[in-house]
Amino acid sequence: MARNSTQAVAPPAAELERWLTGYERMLLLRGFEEAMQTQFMRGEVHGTVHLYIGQEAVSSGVSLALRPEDWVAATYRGHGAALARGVDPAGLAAELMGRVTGTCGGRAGSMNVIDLAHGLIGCFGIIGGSAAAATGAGLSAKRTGAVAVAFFGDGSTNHGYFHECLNFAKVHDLPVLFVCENNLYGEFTPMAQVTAGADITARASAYDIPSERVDGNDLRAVHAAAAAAVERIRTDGGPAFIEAMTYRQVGHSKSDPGAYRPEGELERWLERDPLKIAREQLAADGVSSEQIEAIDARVAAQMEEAIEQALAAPYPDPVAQPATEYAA
Amino acid sequence: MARNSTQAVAPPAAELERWLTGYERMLLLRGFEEAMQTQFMRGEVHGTVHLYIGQEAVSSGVSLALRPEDWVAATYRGHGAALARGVDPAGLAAELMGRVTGTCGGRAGSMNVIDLAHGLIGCFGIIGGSAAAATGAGLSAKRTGAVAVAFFGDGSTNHGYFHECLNFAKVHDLPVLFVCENNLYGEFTPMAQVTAGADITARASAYDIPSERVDGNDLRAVHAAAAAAVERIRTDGGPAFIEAMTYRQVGHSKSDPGAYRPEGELERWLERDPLKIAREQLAADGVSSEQIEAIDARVAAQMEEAIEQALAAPYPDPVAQPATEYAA
Amino acid sequence: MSTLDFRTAIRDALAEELERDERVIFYGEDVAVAGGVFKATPGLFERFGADRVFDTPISELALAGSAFGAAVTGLRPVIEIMFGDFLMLPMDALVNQAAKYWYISNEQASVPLVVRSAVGGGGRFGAIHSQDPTSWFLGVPGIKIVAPSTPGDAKALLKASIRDNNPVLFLEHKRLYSTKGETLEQELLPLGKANVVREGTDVTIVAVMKGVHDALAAADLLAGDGISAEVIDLRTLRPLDLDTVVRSIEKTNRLLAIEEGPVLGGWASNLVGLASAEALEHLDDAFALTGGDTPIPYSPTLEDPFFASAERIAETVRTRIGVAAGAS
Amino acid sequence: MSTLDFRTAIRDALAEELERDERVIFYGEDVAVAGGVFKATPGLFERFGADRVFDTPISELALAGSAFGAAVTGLRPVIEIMFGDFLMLPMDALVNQAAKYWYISNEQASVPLVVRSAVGGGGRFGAIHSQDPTSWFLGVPGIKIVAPSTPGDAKALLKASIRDNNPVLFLEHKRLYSTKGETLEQELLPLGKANVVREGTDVTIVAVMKGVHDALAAADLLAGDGISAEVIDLRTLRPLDLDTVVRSIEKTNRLLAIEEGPVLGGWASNLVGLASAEALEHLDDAFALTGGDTPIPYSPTLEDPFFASAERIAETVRTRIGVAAGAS
Ligand SMILES: Cc1ncc(C[n+]2csc(CCOP(=O)(O)OP(=O)(O)O)c2C)c(N)n1
Ligand SMILES: Cc1ncc(C[n+]2csc(CCOP(=O)(O)OP(=O)(O)O)c2C)c(N)n1
Ligand SMILES: [Mg+2]
Ligand SMILES: [Mg+2]
Repeated sequence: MARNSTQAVAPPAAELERWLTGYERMLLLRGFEEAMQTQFMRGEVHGTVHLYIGQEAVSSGVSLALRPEDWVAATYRGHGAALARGVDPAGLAAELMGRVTGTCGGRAGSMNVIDLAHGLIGCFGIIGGSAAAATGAGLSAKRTGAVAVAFFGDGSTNHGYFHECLNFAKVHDLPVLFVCENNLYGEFTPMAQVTAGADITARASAYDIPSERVDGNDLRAVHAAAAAAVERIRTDGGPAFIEAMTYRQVGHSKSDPGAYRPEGELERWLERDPLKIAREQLAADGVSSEQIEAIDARVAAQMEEAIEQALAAPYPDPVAQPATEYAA
Repeated sequence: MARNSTQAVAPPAAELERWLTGYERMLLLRGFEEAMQTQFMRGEVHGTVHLYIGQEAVSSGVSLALRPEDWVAATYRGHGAALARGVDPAGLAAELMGRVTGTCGGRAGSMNVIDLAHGLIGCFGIIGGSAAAATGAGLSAKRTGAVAVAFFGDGSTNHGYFHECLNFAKVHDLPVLFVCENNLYGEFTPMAQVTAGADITARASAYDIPSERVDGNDLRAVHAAAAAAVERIRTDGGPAFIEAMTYRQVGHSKSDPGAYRPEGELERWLERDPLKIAREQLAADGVSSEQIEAIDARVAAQMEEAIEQALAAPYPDPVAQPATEYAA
Repeated sequence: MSTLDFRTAIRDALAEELERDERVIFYGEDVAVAGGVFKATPGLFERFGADRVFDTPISELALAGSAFGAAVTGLRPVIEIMFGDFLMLPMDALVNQAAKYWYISNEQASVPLVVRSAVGGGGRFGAIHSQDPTSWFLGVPGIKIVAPSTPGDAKALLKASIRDNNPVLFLEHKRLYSTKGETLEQELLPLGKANVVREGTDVTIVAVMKGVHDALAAADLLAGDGISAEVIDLRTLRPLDLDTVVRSIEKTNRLLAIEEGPVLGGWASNLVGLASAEALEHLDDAFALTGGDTPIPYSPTLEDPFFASAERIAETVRTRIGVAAGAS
Repeated sequence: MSTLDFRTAIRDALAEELERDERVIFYGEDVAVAGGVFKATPGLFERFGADRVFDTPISELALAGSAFGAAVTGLRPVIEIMFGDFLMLPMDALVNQAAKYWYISNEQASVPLVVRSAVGGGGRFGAIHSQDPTSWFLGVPGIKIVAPSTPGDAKALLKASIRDNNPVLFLEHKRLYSTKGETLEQELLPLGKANVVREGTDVTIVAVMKGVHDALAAADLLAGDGISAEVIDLRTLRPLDLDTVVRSIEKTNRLLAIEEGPVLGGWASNLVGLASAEALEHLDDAFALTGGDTPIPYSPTLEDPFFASAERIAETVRTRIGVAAGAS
């Protein structure tokens, strides 16, 4: 798909700035996941880990449309949403490594990262948890003029949490943007096999929630949809829904047979890698390959430093830092 | 609405037989609920009770389309579905009175009646429970060629049970007929206020489940829709959905402020009382008022006897009939 | 000191906290316009408006999930889950999300959230509207469970629960709604502190909610026999005020814990276990007198003996606990 | 006798029961085509076909609700709820519907239904993928909870669970999946019977699942000190085989119950309570050694001390239980 081969007119500076920022962020997300994959193999990241590789354009594009006071809730596949929101990569890496400098002091781990200072209500290990958290944040946001965003997968749309929260957000007119990252699979099961109707936006429409399906591998398309949805939410109130079509280029988690992919599917999606698309778009905007390489180098250096920092941090000491069951 | 004033040609004998049976059944349902209202006032029926008055055409019409081997799951407002299915009125009355001759020996009470011998999987006190039970019965029914029916209210369509079960039934191609009795309220709250989109059939359609909205106070309309749906289920497999528009002429339960009804609404619906409509239809078919009165008298006598029987029955004795926690 | 009924205590506590702190909101099914099915919350909607007191869809999971999301983003939600029996539906949001947040976020944010719920048997509501949900939640770190026995306690404990920074399950026994009692001097009662409601020397009877009244009635009966029973109202079931119980046992050497829940898995057996572990050397006997080992029956002749009455408590002290007149 | 690993035990038990009784069906999320995320069920789909072994949407409530409906209409469903942490989502269907049916239906139908679930900590899966769900279900009349410790037991207990006519929660500890053990002589083991896995005279240590191995290791350590520990594997947590524990206590006079769950609300404190009530006169000490009072931490340095190790068990026997060498 040679979608970006046409020569567009160079965009205004502010817009180009945004795409450069978006590209850099996507690179950071990709670099982080690749580093975590390595650290998992080395035994520095424990348990299991769900990588976001291939889906970077979704949370990056959405986050570009948000303000600092907005809230985001994500899933166990949430490193991308966290970093896109500005969570410190060194802290996030340290969290995955179980270090005391981790975003949650090593208590949470990959599936449950929380960073309220960056508007990240949390990554939710339970399917549907992000929809609920964002719906509730919508109650708060309604007072402050903020917007709450929920990221979740296609598989989550078959869950009771999804249904109840969309209905709840709509009838209570809550400023919530629901973003379904449709990567075609829930774990190892194809979306269409377990999702009646196989049309996720139709579900949102049945609740009379404005909804749009968008190319989730195209940063600019995602941003456009998110910006429009957020604008509508801020102006008219009530929720909106985006279904971002994307693809997980790696296994579901660290123990994935992978046998479920039809032949050639992965290859086709690699052709449409979101970083590749973004690079082509920047080139079409007249950004030189030197400029792009400079960004690539900067992010690589940043990532290296973050990992180094994380690896140097100590493990938490339960005696020195005793936990309390209750908040005072 | 003078919907039945036109003089129709008399229907074939078998069909007329069905409408007479349907009318008699509706009368029985009405008479039963009125008797329970009286017995509740007298302190013979305990706790609380949710009456079906005004909705009789729905379960009567659906049941006429079923076979003995089919399954039915209903709600805490389930006396109608039970009686329409053939559950013995004396046993049901005794159950509500907590007598040992009750359908469940007095253990269950009004909200939880079960009578498997009549295909009644149960009345479910939890919103959505009927949808789940019927979905599961669909797994069994798929093997035997039977159909499983779930009755539930408009309010239930906002519940996680509803969403998960409809999706589950569709993707697993289960022979389940979902019947939503939309009586415009969930307890004291208007349907449209808590149901995003306010279009319940649109929800079913989003799961690609064939769905139809029908006049739930018209026995014949309900039967026609149910017969068509059941036929389609038996032929093509997979679930179907009916939304029957109806009205609860009495309070939600025995403690209902009733203040939520807009002026004149109840009166308009009383005009469209399902028994009245059925009587007009029979008259239009040429059934004489003597014939109708004979049915009325027969049902009244049957009901009187049932109540007498129930009132005469002893209460269960926990010492003489000890319970077992587990099935052997 | 003025008197107060239980319903008013609940309503006043809510009204005062809604008045005092605008972050407090209150929502649930039929709690606003209709004032609640138990008529505990009339007038709040009119006084505080639809933004702060509102009716929701029948969506327990969204109710609790949104309350969690609202609590961690700055509000202090109070929700009603109509019957305690329904608490398994929102339990994931309460246990996997709300109760864990303080700890796994590394204490970034507390979760000030109250769930009110009507619980308990004796009302002829059958197996699915009569349960005490305590056993499902007792083992959940991070949650508090409050279970008041009098209107005065209920008001001061509900106010304290709303000001508490942790998820609190606030249980209201249905059979107490119509009871009257005195207003307390204190505006607040501390969570996690038991109350010795009657001093005695021969046996310690521990209870909550309606059980406290049964225990006091039993103590009266026992006093007639010359047996002196100390009665402790735990007020809070988690965290547990084991100290007060142990101090009492040191005096009486005998412990009877009574509850409506089950013998295996209930809080009473737990208390016996913890007290034995703590103070075995002081114990001559310890026993849990609990509800039966089946679901709760509907029929009066089955339901009444299912729960421990004052007579059975007294009888258990006399026979099982083996306290004879003038024992100490 | 041949050896068997735990995964194979699970798969073989399922295969044999699927083969033996065509009413048995098995379904869950990713259990069929992919063979389960813990790789416990490969090959069943291929062998028994999509009508009997199938993958479902991510809908735990519909899974359990449908299993209930299927069980009361003639099938014998086995479902997998992937992680025990997710068991609150389907809990209503299990507790309010399945567990109550036998009793409230007046014993019209049993509910032969098994829920398999992977539980327990130590895998670095964090707070929401490491819990033992026992405390949530322990107090539910009508439910059985089975918790095997070895492959041989697992196979015979799972087969017995599938043949049992009640809802059974079958817990598989994640840390046991890769363990090996001997096949049993018996095809089936009775539910509700404990197993004395090591005889001893000084102290009784009671455990389930992985805890049994820790207790045995502790017993080895204690033997080195001349302390003789009896180790009981409960095998089933509900119904509880209190007799076997009491008989042991009569000999050892000391009880230590160990579990991963909480001290307040866990089965271990319950057991101490029930044993104290039953056999106080035989007890010199009784104690529950449990998991910590916070959510389960992710970081290795926090998670490891959260659970009782063999060393801590031995240390607790030496110090807290106060068993000195040659005590008896
Ligand atoms: C309630 C619940 N059920 C099951 C799981 C196990 N699980 C984790 S990820 C996953 C698949 C989710 O698919 P999808 O929503 O499409 O998100 P994706 O992983 O593809 O990003 C499942 C079933 C869970 N975490 N929570
Ligand atoms: C899970 C659950 N939540 C709440 C209730 C309390 N409740 C009983 S009936 C009812 C209203 C149901 O409305 P609808 O589904 O429209 O049925 P209707 O009563 O109108 O027939 C509610 C909220 C319940 N029984 N179960
Ligand atoms: Mg997916
Ligand atoms: Mg209704």
